[in-house]
Amino acid sequence: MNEDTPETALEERTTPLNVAGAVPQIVPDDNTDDLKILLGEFEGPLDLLLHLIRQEHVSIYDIPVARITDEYLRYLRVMQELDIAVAGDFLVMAATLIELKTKMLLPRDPLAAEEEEDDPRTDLVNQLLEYQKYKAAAEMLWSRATVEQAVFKRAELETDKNNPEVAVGLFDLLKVFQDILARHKEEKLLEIERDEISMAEMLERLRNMVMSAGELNLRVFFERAKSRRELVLAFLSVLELVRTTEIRLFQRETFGDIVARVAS
Amino acid sequence: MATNEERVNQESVDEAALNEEASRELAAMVAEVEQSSGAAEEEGIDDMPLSSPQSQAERAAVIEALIFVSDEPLSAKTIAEVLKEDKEVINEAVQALAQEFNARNGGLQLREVAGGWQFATRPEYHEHVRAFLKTRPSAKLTIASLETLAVIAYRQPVTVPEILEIRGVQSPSSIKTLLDKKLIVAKGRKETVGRPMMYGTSKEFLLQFGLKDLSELPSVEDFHDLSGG
Amino acid sequence: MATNEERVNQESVDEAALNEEASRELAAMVAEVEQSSGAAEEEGIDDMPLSSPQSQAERAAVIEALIFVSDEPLSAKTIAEVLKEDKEVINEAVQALAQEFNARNGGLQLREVAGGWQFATRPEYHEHVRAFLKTRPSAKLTIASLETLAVIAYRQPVTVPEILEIRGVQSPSSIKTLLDKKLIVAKGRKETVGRPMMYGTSKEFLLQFGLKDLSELPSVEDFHDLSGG
Repeated sequence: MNEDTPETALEERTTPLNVAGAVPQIVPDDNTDDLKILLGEFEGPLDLLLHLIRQEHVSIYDIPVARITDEYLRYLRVMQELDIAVAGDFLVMAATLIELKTKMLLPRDPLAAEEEEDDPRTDLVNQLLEYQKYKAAAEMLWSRATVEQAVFKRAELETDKNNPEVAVGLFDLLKVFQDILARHKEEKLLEIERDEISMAEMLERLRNMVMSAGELNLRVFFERAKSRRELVLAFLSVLELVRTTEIRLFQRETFGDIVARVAS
Repeated sequence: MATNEERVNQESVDEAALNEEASRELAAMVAEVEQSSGAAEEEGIDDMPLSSPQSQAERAAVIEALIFVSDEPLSAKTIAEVLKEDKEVINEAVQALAQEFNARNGGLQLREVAGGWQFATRPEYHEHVRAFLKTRPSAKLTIASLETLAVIAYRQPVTVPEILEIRGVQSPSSIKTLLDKKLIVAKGRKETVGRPMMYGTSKEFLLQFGLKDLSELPSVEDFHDLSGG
Repeated sequence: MATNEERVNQESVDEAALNEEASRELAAMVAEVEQSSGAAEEEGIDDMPLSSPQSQAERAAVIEALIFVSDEPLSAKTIAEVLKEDKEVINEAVQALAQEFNARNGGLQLREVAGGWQFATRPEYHEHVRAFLKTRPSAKLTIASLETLAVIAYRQPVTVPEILEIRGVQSPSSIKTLLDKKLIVAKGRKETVGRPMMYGTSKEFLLQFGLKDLSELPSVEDFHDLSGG
């Protein structure tokens, strides 16, 4: 099933190494500009363990701990040879496995009743079974999203434009408040400085930029500001035109770019 | 939380009077501001008396029009409120309308999603629609984010440490991605050590995954060993 | 696959049967959708070869979908270009589609306006549509109201002049909106010049944002925890 996951669509590097049936990959992280190491196709230590269990054709309910631990450690060693920082969570699991391996080697307590004795692997097995469910659920979600992306809603109607509205969550509230505080600070600064562009001129600039294209990414508009003061004016002029309903704002993601459009 | 309750109740006694006073005061201020600026944030709701639809066909037609103009999925409850009709009557009418509309087998479907009804194109025709709109499918979530989302969807409300326990890896950047995409929302704090924030799925989640409601998710217990084969 | 694994899986087969059926259905839809969008992701949309609709019914369905997603009336000429078909063929197809669609006598019509085709509600139902649109903006807030709410939530109890000081903009109508929506309440007067009214968030605010009490509001630290990872 791993082979069908969307991540394989990423460009593959032909690394000669092949550990535990997986090729380590270096890919750009979606959230930062950093490169991250994709440990084969594995999202974490449980994912890697599940893969090893499948590869070794063993039952998840009766894991040969010594064998699987060796495979697991071999995998981590290769990572280290490649000079790759192995994520902490992988090391924690390595420690757990080694401890488990040791426990399995210990002679059984002759005083304990045979059936009553706890299998030291129970916790790990339960964890793996639990994780497996959510991994499958994630694949189901991926399928649903794929189908849903092929469904389109109607184009915007005149009547959608009644109000520059935003749907609000808790973190939006915090973000908005931080923005206001930042703005407030800027305004205090503003009282000291003078000259440069005026508010009226800034309003005119914004109007022109939105009108000429019908739509304007506000980041582009803000980046034109040459000073912090101009930036504040730019921000205020956006708020002003929203207030007077000359423009409307759109934001596709909570902290994504905001786009201004002419309100007709 | 008895003390909290008490405090809230206590407040509501004086609240009514205070609020009324505040409203009067504000109305005057609003009038003043509007006069000087000439612009208003018009948000008032005028209640206009409206006749209910006469026939069954008319009712279906009105419902169809309302679902179309609504910019998000429209629930039977809202339709019933607007038309001042019984919710059950409307519910049946929408179901019948959807059946009739979808039997046409046209390019559009009337479907139930995120607790409401919505017109949308059928997925079969996405290629042509995409070519016309010149859009690409938006970036998919990473497996890490999808796994995190799956845990949140089935275990909500759930905290970051609880997600870590199930996935076996830290997920902070996944959670931030999901928050940015509005797929999950904060659901208050858990009364435990450190009072961690709890997360749950949002209406946007239902929309983006084409779900009527959370109960439409297949039971997670059915996902035994699917990856085994 | 190994026999012992099969044996272990045997127990869960029955339980998962239903689920598997649903999975297969979903997989088929995914396959259909992926086939084309996968190509689009790699090659870019412009040079992607697009097949013309196969049958008359499919052509009508595609046209219906295109008109629906277009943000302005869509001419037969444009449709013909997108589908790479003869303009006359498309013209006839749209006419036929309009006839079929309008014969339903539903709440929507497919009409020709300004040289193109569009879906619109029938004028007979505009009274209901207007009534609906007026009642609609309930769950949503304008940016001005949202800002005011944020200031009140984090700085309560707070007066109108204090909010003005922080936001830098007059907020009386926003405050009135928030009062009307019962998200905030008056909290008595501040013993200072002019004895201005103080505002705070309401029980309704806690309910709408899923909070038990105000201590559950996310703090700057919560935000940094996520950004840090």
